[in-house]
Amino acid sequence: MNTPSTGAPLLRVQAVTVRFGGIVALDAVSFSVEAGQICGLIGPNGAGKSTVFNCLSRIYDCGAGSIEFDGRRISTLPRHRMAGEGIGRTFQNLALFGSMSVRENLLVGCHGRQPAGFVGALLRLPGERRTEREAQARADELLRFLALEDCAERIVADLPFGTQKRVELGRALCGRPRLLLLDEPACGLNHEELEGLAALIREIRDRLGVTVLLVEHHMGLVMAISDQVVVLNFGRKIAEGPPAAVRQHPEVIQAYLGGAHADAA
Amino acid sequence: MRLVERTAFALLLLLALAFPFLAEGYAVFQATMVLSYAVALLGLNILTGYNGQISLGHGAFYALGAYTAAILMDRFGLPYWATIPAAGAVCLVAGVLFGLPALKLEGLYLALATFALGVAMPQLLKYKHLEPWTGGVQGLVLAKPDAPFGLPLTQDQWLYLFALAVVVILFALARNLLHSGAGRAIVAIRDHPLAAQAMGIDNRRYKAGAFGISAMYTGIGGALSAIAVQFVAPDSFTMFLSISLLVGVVVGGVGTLSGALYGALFIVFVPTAAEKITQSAPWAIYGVVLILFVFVMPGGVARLLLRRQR
Amino acid sequence: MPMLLEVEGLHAAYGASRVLHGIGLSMRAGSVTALLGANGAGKTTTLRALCQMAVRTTGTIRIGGERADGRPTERIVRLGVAHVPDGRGTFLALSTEENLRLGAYGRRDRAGVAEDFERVYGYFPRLRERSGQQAGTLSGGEQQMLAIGRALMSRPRLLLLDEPSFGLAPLVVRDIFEIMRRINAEQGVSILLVEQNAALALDIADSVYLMESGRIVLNGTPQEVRGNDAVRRVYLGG
Amino acid sequence: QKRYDPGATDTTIKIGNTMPYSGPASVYGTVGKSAAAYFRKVNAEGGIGGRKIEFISLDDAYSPPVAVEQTRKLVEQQKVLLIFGPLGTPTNAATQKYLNIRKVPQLFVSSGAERWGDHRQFPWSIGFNPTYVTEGRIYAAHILASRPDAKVAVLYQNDEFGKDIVRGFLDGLGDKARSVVVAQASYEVSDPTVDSQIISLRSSGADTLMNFSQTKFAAQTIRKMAAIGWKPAHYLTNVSNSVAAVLKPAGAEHAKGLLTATYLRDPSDGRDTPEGRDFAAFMKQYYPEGDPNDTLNVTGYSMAQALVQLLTQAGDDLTRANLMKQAASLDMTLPMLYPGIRLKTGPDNFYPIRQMQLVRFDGTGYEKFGDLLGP
Amino acid sequence: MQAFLHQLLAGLATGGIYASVALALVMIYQSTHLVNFAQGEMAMFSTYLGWAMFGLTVGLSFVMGALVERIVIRPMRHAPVLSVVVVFIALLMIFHSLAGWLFGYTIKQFPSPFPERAWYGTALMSAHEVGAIAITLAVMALIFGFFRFTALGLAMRAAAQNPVSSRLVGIDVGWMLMLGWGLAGAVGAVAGMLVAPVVFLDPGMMGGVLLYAFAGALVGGIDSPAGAVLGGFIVGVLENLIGSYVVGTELKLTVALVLIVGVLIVRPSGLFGRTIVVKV
Ligand SMILES: Nc1ncnc2c1ncn2[C@@H]1O[C@H](COP(=O)(O)OP(=O)(O)OP(=O)(O)O)[C@@H](O)[C@H]1O
Ligand SMILES: Nc1ncnc2c1ncn2[C@@H]1O[C@H](COP(=O)(O)OP(=O)(O)OP(=O)(O)O)[C@@H](O)[C@H]1O
Ligand SMILES: [Mg+2]
Ligand SMILES: [Mg+2]
Repeated sequence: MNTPSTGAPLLRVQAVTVRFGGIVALDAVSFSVEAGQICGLIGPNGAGKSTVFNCLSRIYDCGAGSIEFDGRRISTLPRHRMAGEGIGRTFQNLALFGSMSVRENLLVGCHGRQPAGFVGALLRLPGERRTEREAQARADELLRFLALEDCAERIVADLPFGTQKRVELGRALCGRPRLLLLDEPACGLNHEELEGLAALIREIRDRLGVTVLLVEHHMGLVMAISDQVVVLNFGRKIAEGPPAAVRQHPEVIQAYLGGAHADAA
Repeated sequence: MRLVERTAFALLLLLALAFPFLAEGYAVFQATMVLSYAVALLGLNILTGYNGQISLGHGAFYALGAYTAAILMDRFGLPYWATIPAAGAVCLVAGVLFGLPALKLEGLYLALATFALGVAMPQLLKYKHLEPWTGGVQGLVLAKPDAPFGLPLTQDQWLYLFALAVVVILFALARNLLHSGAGRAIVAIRDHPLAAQAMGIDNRRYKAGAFGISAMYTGIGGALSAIAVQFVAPDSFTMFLSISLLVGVVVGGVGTLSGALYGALFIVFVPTAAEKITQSAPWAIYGVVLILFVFVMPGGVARLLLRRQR
Repeated sequence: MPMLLEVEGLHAAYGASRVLHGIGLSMRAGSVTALLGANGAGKTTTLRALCQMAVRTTGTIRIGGERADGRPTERIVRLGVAHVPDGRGTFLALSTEENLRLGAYGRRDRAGVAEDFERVYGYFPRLRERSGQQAGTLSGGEQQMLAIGRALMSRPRLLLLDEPSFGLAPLVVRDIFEIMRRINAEQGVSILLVEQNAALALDIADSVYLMESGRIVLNGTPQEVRGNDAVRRVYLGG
Repeated sequence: QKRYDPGATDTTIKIGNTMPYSGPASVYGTVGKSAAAYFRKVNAEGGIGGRKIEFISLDDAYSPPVAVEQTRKLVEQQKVLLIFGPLGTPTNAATQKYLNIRKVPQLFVSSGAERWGDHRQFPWSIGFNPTYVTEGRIYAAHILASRPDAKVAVLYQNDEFGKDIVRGFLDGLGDKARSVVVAQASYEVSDPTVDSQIISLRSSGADTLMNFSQTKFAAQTIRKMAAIGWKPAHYLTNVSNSVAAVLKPAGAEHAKGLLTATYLRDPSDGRDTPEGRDFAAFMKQYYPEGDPNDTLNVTGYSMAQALVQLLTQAGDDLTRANLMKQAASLDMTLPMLYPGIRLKTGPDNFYPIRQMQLVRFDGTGYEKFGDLLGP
Repeated sequence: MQAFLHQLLAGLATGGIYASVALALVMIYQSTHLVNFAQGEMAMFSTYLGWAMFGLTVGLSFVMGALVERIVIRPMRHAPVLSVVVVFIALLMIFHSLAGWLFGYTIKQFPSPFPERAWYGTALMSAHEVGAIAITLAVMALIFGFFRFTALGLAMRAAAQNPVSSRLVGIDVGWMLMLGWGLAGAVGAVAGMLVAPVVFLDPGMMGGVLLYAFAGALVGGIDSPAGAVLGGFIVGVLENLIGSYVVGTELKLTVALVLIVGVLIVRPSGLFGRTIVVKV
């Protein structure tokens, strides 16, 4: 189940259109992501990047188009099935469980793969205990991986923004996703922390075998780690390709990067 | 549990066991009522405190549990102990059935829907086509169970001990639930429903489930109270009951297990204490005491005690 | 030049956890000051403390010579302070336009307000397109523009910016820094800037403070700070 | 020779009571307060046989579980000799079995349900006022006698009170019930108004309204009927026939001509009788904050007088058994009982007051017509 | 047909009552984002004040509302919502109990502010009922205009939604909340004086009304004055027609409530309410 079927891309987005009243947030957007890639998704503010994510996690309906994941059409599944299918995500504006500790947040992340039943929980049946042990082990592993051990028992709401972002990442990884959607993970990080993040994302791909779809405005990061970049503008795809090609694309420069984008890096 | 907690818990249990032999019948009866409310509050807390679904009408499930027990005893001659699981089962089903459509409602809207349930329940109990079972406005009078096996206990003592056993079991189950994956899912839904779904939590299922379990607990509380009071009538289950339950949850401590007990003590004893202060406007006193309580302990008694411990 | 902002011995705490330990800051009127520091150093808390928002503080704060500490937030704001808070502080259920109107709360000069509306819409044409939309549904970057626009609507003397480039596309970041430069130069608005993109911040700042764990550890001109190796490594790269 | 059960001593008699001082039936709380005032008067005048009455009246909020709790407190903690004049059907139904098992007298329950007269099953309970069923029968008898072809609409409160009185009424009509009653409508105490019910009843074409509703709703009915110009023959239940508390607020001119059955004098009406003057003086001295025109205060006053008579009869044998024996052998009249009505019990009759007098409201007070009615 | 029409109009008349109380709920919701369950009892208390000293009532009720905010609600500003709800419940008890103690539980007649035989009264609707509806509509228009077109109204809405940001733009949030409570108290007093002549004045006067008003406000949309008024009318009419023609009086409340909840399940923010989308 964990081995991607050969040939076909892991994720294929086809002619997805999303409208809010008069606003066309996505206009027949199509692209695909190969397994094992890090794919950057960039574009000006309001271009529709987060909307793509919301379609992928079924928070929005993707109109006429379709989304295939690992060869299966997922654009009609209920929202809560996406984690089980192997799509994990973080949120642009943080969506943690504020009253819980870091560890508990990660444990909830394990839910996608091992949903818990009421009867088992009430009576503490052996199956339930085993699941719990496994979840705890997974959480411990990720706490170590993300260097969150020190604040494992702290309530997330009190933590600094950067740490909260890492907790979100850990929570998404707990569900053992095959595709990880990261919405602006570099926001609010300084230069040094950025480099750490780049290394971390690479490690997630290489060590955990997770394909990454990355929305980010920090060009330095995107260009450095992406295998492929998709560019949106006003809900339409305007360019796609390897980073080096995309950064030379005149329309991308005009709409997004500006003449000398060096100063943004 | 840490050692301190364990010993404290053991001591408390011992005290609770000794209580009926130290106090007079009336106090034992009151204590039984406290236990029955505690179960009900625990149920409401699972829903409102842990799952974040406000219910202003949980008295309806308390009533349903009480009536289930009463009807089974009175009309079908079931022994009292068998009515407890039956009441739980009936309320579980009713809770899930109510919880499913209520899934679409949040906050105030859910408050209204549950409020409506609380208002409608006494009227349903009076409904003429149900009278053969419910006894209509007259209600049903029940017999109090004797202690079994010829134990030398009064009815009050025995019923108290029985209720205590039920309470201990139900608290243990609730603890299991809340410390499991399902429990975390329930809390996650409260904190951030959308993120919970993104983590693979089926909100519908857990919310309906939480509603069911909550109703089950509250129904069992109702059944215990019916057996203790030996009487059920529509007038026993007015809106005021639902409101008291909510008050109990908040005073005890939203989202805490032990809060149920403190809340139950509050709703049983403070009104009578207020009456002692003045008979002219006892509820004004009650209201003032209530406000002082939430001023001093906005997180409830249980949270205050927890903090002291740390 | 008179001092616009003077801070001495500023301590701040959230409940029991102390975050700032005696900070001193000063800003001349019409200057741009950058505040740098690592994650969790206390930059946000410093800005919050300056307007007594959500933290307990001790120490003195003078704004334009008047004591500001101990005043409630809204009265500090009336001294001419505008704050673009971290997390943007959008009024999610109100429309974009209503958000901007609130920025001008308390202003009586209708003509001036209308002018400022045009100015903000000129800076951020996207906001004009979205003027009737519920602000909570704006994209992250659009909300950031809205937060900056809202702050400008009050015609402040002192602008506190908490990571203004947060979530904005490179072109817009450039525009924003250009806007800051302009309002500073043309209207003499003083700016206290917290920004992770240190290279940009140093470009427009006259003076820089560096924070570490709730303390100011360095204060100097951009040139001096650029010359500091540690700063270069952490904030500028290379 | 003196014999005592708990609660009685040489110097005191402890009497317990529960009342809905709060909750949906708060309006009746004044019954308990007027009774308490009467005991103050008795004590001030030396008590009964030298014993002072200690009257402990607790709030049951009209909630059965609370009533059980309070009653048990009275019996087990306060150790009262008896429970006197507790008000409300559901609350007392809840305590009845307990008190009977404990063999504690539940005297003069202030409720019109029939269960208080069921002396075979509940030998320790006894009621006071005419039952609602009796009252319903009285109206039925009057209709059958005066206008057997009447078309009757019934408005009732959907609780034990309303249902009992309707039951008595339909019983009384017997076979004729089907042809006579053309419409019924009920309301809940929580309903804001009964306007809709009145309109429905009117549109049934009825020429007679049996108004079995409680005070507030009775007043609403009277006013609404006037507003829409509906003028059927109007029978109003005894529960709501207070001139001061119902008819005046509703507009006395609208109430003119309505019929009701009564067993107490209306205080605002009987001011010029010696009994009425006594009552007014009593209210002024012992219960000044109460409304001297409220019939409910007459109820409390009269019940207390009946109890005093009963205790006097019991003499020094203040055992619970003797009290019940005395309760089953009362025969007296009370000052504020409607002239001619007697309070009478026997070993086979636990309904102390069984008669009522039909009266008609003339715009200021009641005038009687016809004979005393009742079994 | 005549009877049906009459029921319909009677429904509108009672609906007007619900609508007037619903407006008080909208007022408090818009300015605090909470629904004050004690609103009805506070209105009842105000009405007693009106009964005791006519004329000043609305002003006094404003002060009473503002004082309650200042003394009881403000210290709770950091407390969880449920605790605040419990404080509302406590307030409800206090006002109810105090009214019973001070004024007694027997019903009192409350004079209608409208002349009994006014030209606009008809055989089907009394002058008071017509007048009450007119006043309710006028209050609705005022509230709508206040929140929609005035800077103060906008500031009040802002303060309710996001107090922290409101302070940052210079809004005195404490003042706004106090004002909101005061205005809600005043609107409640008007409602009370419209309700009392119909249901008679007693401490329990608002018990039933509040439930229907709450339902009406939510059906119409708790953030919309027009919606709340419409909701009040809908509830009044629905309740009457169901009671008279569908299930009879015994179950009318139950069925009406089921229908209302049904509407809300289909339209979760009410008929006129705005759906507030929360984006991630
Ligand atoms: N629920 C909604 N209702 C109305 N408009 C919406 C809604 N959600 C998004 N939009 C609009 O759709 C457009 C795309 O938004 P989206 O959040 O996808 O942008 P984005 O590419 O993620 O931008 P950013 O980089 O600023 O986060 C925006 O202009 C936004 O205003
Ligand atoms: N609401 C809060 N409650 C408790 N602690 C807090 C709160 N907000 C911040 N803190 C703590 O205060 C410290 C300073 O946080 P602050 O947000 O000021 O840092 P910062 O310099 O702005 O960092 P960042 O770059 O992440 O924005 C952190 O350790 C954080 O954990
Ligand atoms: Mg986005
Ligand atoms: Mg910060």
